[in-house]
Amino acid sequence: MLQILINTLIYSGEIGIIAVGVALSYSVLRFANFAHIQFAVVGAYLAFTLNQFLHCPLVLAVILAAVLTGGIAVTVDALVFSRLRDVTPEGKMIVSWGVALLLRSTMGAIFGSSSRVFGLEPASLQIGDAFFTSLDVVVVVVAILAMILLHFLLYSTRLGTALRALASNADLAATRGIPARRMVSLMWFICGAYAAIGGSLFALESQLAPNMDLIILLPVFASVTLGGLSNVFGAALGALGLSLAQNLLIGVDFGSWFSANSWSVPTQFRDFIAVGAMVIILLLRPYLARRRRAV
Amino acid sequence: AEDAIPVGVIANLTGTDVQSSLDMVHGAQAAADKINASGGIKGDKIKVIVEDSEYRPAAGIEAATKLFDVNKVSAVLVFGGSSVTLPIAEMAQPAGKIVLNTSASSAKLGDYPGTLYSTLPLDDIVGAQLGDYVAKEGVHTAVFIVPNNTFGTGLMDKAAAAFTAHGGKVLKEIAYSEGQPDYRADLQAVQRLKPDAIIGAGYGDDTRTVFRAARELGINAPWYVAYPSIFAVEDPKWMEGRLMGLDNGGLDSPLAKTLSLQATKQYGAAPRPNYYYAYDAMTLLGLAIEKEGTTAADIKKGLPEAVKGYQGATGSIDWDARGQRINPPMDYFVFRNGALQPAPAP
Amino acid sequence: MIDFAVFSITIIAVWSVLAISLHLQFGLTGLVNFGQVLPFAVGAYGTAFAAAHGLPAWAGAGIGVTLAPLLGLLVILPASRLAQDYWALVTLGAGEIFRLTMLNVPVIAGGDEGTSVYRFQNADLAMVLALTLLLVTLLFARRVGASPLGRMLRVLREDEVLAATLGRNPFRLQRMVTAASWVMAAAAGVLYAHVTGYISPSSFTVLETFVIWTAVVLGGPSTITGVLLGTVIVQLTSVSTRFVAQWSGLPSDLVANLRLGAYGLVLILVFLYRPQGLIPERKLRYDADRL
Amino acid sequence: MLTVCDLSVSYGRFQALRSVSLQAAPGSILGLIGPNGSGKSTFLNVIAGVQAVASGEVRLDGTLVPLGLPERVAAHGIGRSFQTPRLAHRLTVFQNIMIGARPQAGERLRSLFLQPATVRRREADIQDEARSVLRRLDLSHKANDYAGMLSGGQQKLLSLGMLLMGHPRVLLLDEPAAGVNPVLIERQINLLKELRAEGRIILLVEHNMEMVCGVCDRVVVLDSGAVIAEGDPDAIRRDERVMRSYLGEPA
Amino acid sequence: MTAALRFESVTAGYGPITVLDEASLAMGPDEVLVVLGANGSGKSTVLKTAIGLTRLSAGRIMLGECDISVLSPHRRAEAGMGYVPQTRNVFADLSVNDNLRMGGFLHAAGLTRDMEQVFDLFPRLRERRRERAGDLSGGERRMLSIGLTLLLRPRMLLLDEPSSDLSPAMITAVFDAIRQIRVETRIPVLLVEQNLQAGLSLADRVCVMVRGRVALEQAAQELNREQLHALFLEGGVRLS
Ligand SMILES: Nc1ncnc2c1ncn2[C@@H]1O[C@H](COP(=O)(O)OP(=O)(O)OP(=O)(O)O)[C@@H](O)[C@H]1O
Ligand SMILES: Nc1ncnc2c1ncn2[C@@H]1O[C@H](COP(=O)(O)OP(=O)(O)OP(=O)(O)O)[C@@H](O)[C@H]1O
Ligand SMILES: [Mg+2]
Ligand SMILES: [Mg+2]
Repeated sequence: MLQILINTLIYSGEIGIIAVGVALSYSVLRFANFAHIQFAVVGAYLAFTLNQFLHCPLVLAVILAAVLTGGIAVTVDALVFSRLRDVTPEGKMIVSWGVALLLRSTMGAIFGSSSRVFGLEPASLQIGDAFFTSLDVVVVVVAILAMILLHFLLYSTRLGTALRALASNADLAATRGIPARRMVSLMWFICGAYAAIGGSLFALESQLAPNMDLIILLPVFASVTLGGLSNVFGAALGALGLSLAQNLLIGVDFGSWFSANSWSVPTQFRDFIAVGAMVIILLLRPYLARRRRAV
Repeated sequence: AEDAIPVGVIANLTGTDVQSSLDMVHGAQAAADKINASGGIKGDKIKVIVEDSEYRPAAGIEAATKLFDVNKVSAVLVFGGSSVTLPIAEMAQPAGKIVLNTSASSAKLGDYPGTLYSTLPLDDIVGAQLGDYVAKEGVHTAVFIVPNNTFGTGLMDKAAAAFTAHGGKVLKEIAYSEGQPDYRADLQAVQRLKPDAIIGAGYGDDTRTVFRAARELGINAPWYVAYPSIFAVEDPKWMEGRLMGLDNGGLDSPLAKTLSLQATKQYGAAPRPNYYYAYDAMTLLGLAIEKEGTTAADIKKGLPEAVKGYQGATGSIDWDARGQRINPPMDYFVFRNGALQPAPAP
Repeated sequence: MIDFAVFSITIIAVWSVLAISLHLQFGLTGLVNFGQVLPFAVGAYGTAFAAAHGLPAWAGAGIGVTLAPLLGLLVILPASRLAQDYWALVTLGAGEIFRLTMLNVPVIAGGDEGTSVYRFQNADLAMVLALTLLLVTLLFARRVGASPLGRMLRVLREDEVLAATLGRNPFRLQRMVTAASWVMAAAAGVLYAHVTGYISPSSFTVLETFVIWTAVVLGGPSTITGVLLGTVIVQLTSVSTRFVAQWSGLPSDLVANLRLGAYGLVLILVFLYRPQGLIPERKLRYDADRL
Repeated sequence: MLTVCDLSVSYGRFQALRSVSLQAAPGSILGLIGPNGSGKSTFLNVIAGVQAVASGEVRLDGTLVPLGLPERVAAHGIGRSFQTPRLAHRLTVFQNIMIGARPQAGERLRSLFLQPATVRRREADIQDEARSVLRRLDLSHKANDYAGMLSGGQQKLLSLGMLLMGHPRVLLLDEPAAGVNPVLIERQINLLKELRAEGRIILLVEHNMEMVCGVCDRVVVLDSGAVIAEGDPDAIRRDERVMRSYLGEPA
Repeated sequence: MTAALRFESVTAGYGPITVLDEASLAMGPDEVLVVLGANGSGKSTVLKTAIGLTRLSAGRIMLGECDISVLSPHRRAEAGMGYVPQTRNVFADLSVNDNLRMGGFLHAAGLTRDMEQVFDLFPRLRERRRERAGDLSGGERRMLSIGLTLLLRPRMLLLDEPSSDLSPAMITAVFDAIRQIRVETRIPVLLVEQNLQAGLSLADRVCVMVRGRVALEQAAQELNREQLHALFLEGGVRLS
């Protein structure tokens, strides 16, 4: 049981950092940003390059990768999204998929299609009969710190409100003296940086592959949906809930409840939980998508 | 005469497992180069045309259609799982073309006699050998851990059958989805079951993650696997003496050694086994063409003769009536001092 | 060369049907369906199920074509109260669930390995069938698009509440469109299964959905000529990369990556420079002064 | 006869309407006025079925009108124009007008494919009517522009035109004169009088007192969601509470 | 004396569409200029062009001595131009409180005091301060958007139909407030109005737009009702 909880924490930390970025950009830009997932992959590759080829210490490599990916995100915004102001949210969502494909193939072309590993050898730790590693501890701590920082940034500074104001009515915001370009760039930077950190942690824990995006896509979007799409805090909780559900369902030995034979849900049904949770929550929370008031 | 004989190679250049796939292309190319360097086949050079299957049936068929129709090849070498190889065989059969399989191992591939020939043994054969081997090593209880695909489950079924036939007990069969970042959840059950051994199969990237999950969860049972050479070891210290397995043999043949050296020089790393399967496939194809001619019908006639007495990179090749490899030489390995070392047969 | 051309035309026709089905949903009605591969897969798997269980081919086609709209209605159920981006995620998820089910439950149609189905031995016949299906869907979509019904669907695309206060049931219309377009996609799936002769889950990933989207968005989602043009361009690009790799001498894996990137680039550039697609929706002009 | 009984609406703890009841007879114009935020638009929304949270009942000629289902309400012949106009922005003005017409044979698949002649005939009729409505609202020169590109006042007019195309028995008008220029307001007044003569029931929410006094037979005043006064326009103008809360003139 | 705001044969519009056609107009440094005109004659476009929300294709716009034609809207807001739009006039997804906070984005210091003043002017908003602005009634939103602009501490007001959707009492309150502000700070006001009575009660000068051009510019007292009526009709284009 303890093991299940530990696994839950680790997985939700990895997914959560990426998910809060999606929620952040949704709350500001009002569209589901698929490119965000790819930022995570790009960030991980950058960290890998810095660490393995340029021999940066790992921590520095991840921080540099976060900054660089933030820069890439800002560039993507400047080249693409900032010029799409009149496009519908659906349109932007499709464009973000286009950006994701482009980044994906660039990564594939540069780094090849096979996967890579950082080759870290973290120490193994043990509490009772539950096992984890020092790296796991780092992942969880970083995730928690990152989320607290973001929460502070959004809710205790004017920045968050200004970002939401921009999303709600850009023209009006401009005429209130809100410097739209700078604000939105900042948001993209934060998103990119968070994605990169999340992606790097993910890659450190497992491996690095160009198709990593497809692996994290469903759990991340399911978490964000669970949290109510535009709610940063909700996305983090969503990641936790989803991760718990997945680990419980797979980890619990249902067979032993009814008979002597052990039987648990085959692990390949893990993704069903992500999608299933998403669908159920959407059915149960119609007010989430409350229609615009009819005046 | 500078007429070229076109030969198709269908590999997945995008999608999963691109690296092995490229090795396979290199192997085919090496054989073709060798034939061409020695003057070609009756003066005609072999021209290798590579197409992408994206590891998807539809794209594989598109590639095959193009090769058969536009490039007028009589035979294709295919790399890819059975979900790619089977559909290609399916369409080649009525078209009267030849498919040479260099990587898929589903037992179903045996259903296309006269169309599909394999230079590696299929799962039914290797699986049974694996089961026997584990039982003979004195293992009584085991957990299976394989990727959830035809290769994994097919092998698992045959191995489990052989293992239980020798009185072994299968505690659990785990088929994991490929490409997951973390397999802790999958392996938790094993922690509880405490088996004598773990029996497995898998591809490099995933196996590394699986090993890591096992190590982190404190699962210390030894691993008996099929094709250990395609496994990626994560932590050599922990793995020391803990990974054993059997592989298609013959790779220690003098020919394979020369090829390995040559490929290492050319591409910077020793190639994976698919290199040698492709090498053999291409060489056999060349022999068949030399014997009978370039049409598919000629090749079909020529292949069974070509294989007789052939000493390839993967040892001697015996085909049954279906064109599938039987009695393959088997090698046994154990992981020691950071590498796979030959081990005695049980 | 001829056979390959015939094969390519058949495939393009199949994808065109898919594009038209997305045109009905997105271009006209504004439903953002990120799981358009689902009805396609259902059609194909109906066929595969029949083949794997020894049922005749027509039974497979029947299963696929009836099951798809039913599933469509099930999936669209929450849509009656969902904003568009939620629906996009639900359909994306539904498509993935179906694929995962096919992957993990081998009794249906062979799991990961897939299953072979009856393959048209006569490539010309396959092409004629595909073109016929295309023609039928095209005529249907054109009739609907140019009619008062099409006009009301476009209202739905803009503002559902408006349609409701004008006395139309938005949900009923959405259901109708979904059912019709999913039948089309399923029929395309059946045909696709018989053309390729082999069905496995890897043919129905999220990427397939986005290939359809690229085509539709590129050509112009709201016009039929647009989506057809888009499909032809995208599919020809895809086919021609095979030749490009050969002639350019670039490594094939690089070319394959570039193709993927090209799809992405097309999506971006189209939205930047031609947000309505290559062929934008034409304004229907009326003479307001006539008495 | 439109009868509204005990209509209440609340958003959380905030009560937007407190058991409002009123009646309107065919061939009459009922004015609905009140300070900002007093619940006038909410009231119209409830009758039109756009606003779901409600208790109370609405009857038209004795039959119960379903609450919360706009499409069913519209089928009873009740039409609503919105304070902030709702339009199909990417359709032309002419198309917007046309979609107001109801029923349309061409919107059913069956008639579309089986009775094309009927569809064509109905479509021609609708076009003729659309032309005359556009002329009346002075929008003919904008007929082939996208509705999203109209100025604020023009959008208002267009949404009124859409409503007229449906020939509703009951018209719920939400500030039709706001943002409309004085000349066209006069035309609107004439239009409303014509509709009254045809025997329609009109509920008019409006802040333009000239218009309200010019056309309304009776006026109901809302404040904080409750009716505070009711009577003919002149009496309302002199009512002290109305002056205090709404007109803002010293008593 | 230089004008506070001057359009020098300005041609402007939306995308490919041109609406203002070489319009010239000037507003004195301490003046209320009321813009009248039929629906669609281009009144709102004048204001949007002044604040920089349209595409300017020719001519220039002077703020005092300064050419602001190329400045972005937020720079113009920093320069003291306070704009109340006709439509889409609040941040619909934000609460009333957050809306006001954004109104005072440039003047964070003393924001609470300023907000209290807005609430004093519009007590209704105080009651609804936690509500989502998109849920407000039409009139409440108009009040909010006026409040948003006052928080900018403007040195010039550009008001687009501030009276529409408002109750008579509220119109009086708003216009009284504008008068009050003018008494205190003497800032110029550019006002678009359909409510002739209210508009003219404040006006120093009047200009009438007809199809994107300034057809008449006159002191308010000299205005001739008949002439005005005719211009409205002409603005309405082609009457049968
Ligand atoms: N969805 C909602 N959630 C919360 N409050 C709401 C909602 N809709 C309306 N309200 C509140 O109900 C009250 C009545 O609104 P309504 O739009 O009916 O006013 P109104 O009388 O039409 O005012 P106006 O004359 O300004 O248009 C307002 O105070 C408004 O804030
Ligand atoms: N976003 C837009 N895109 C294209 N054309 C527009 C747009 N907004 C307004 N127009 C056109 O510009 C012209 C002038 O519009 P404007 O909004 O300035 O009129 P107005 O005088 O303010 O009218 P009203 O009194 O109705 O508010 C109109 O003909 C309108 O159709
Ligand atoms: Mg109202
Ligand atoms: Mg205006």
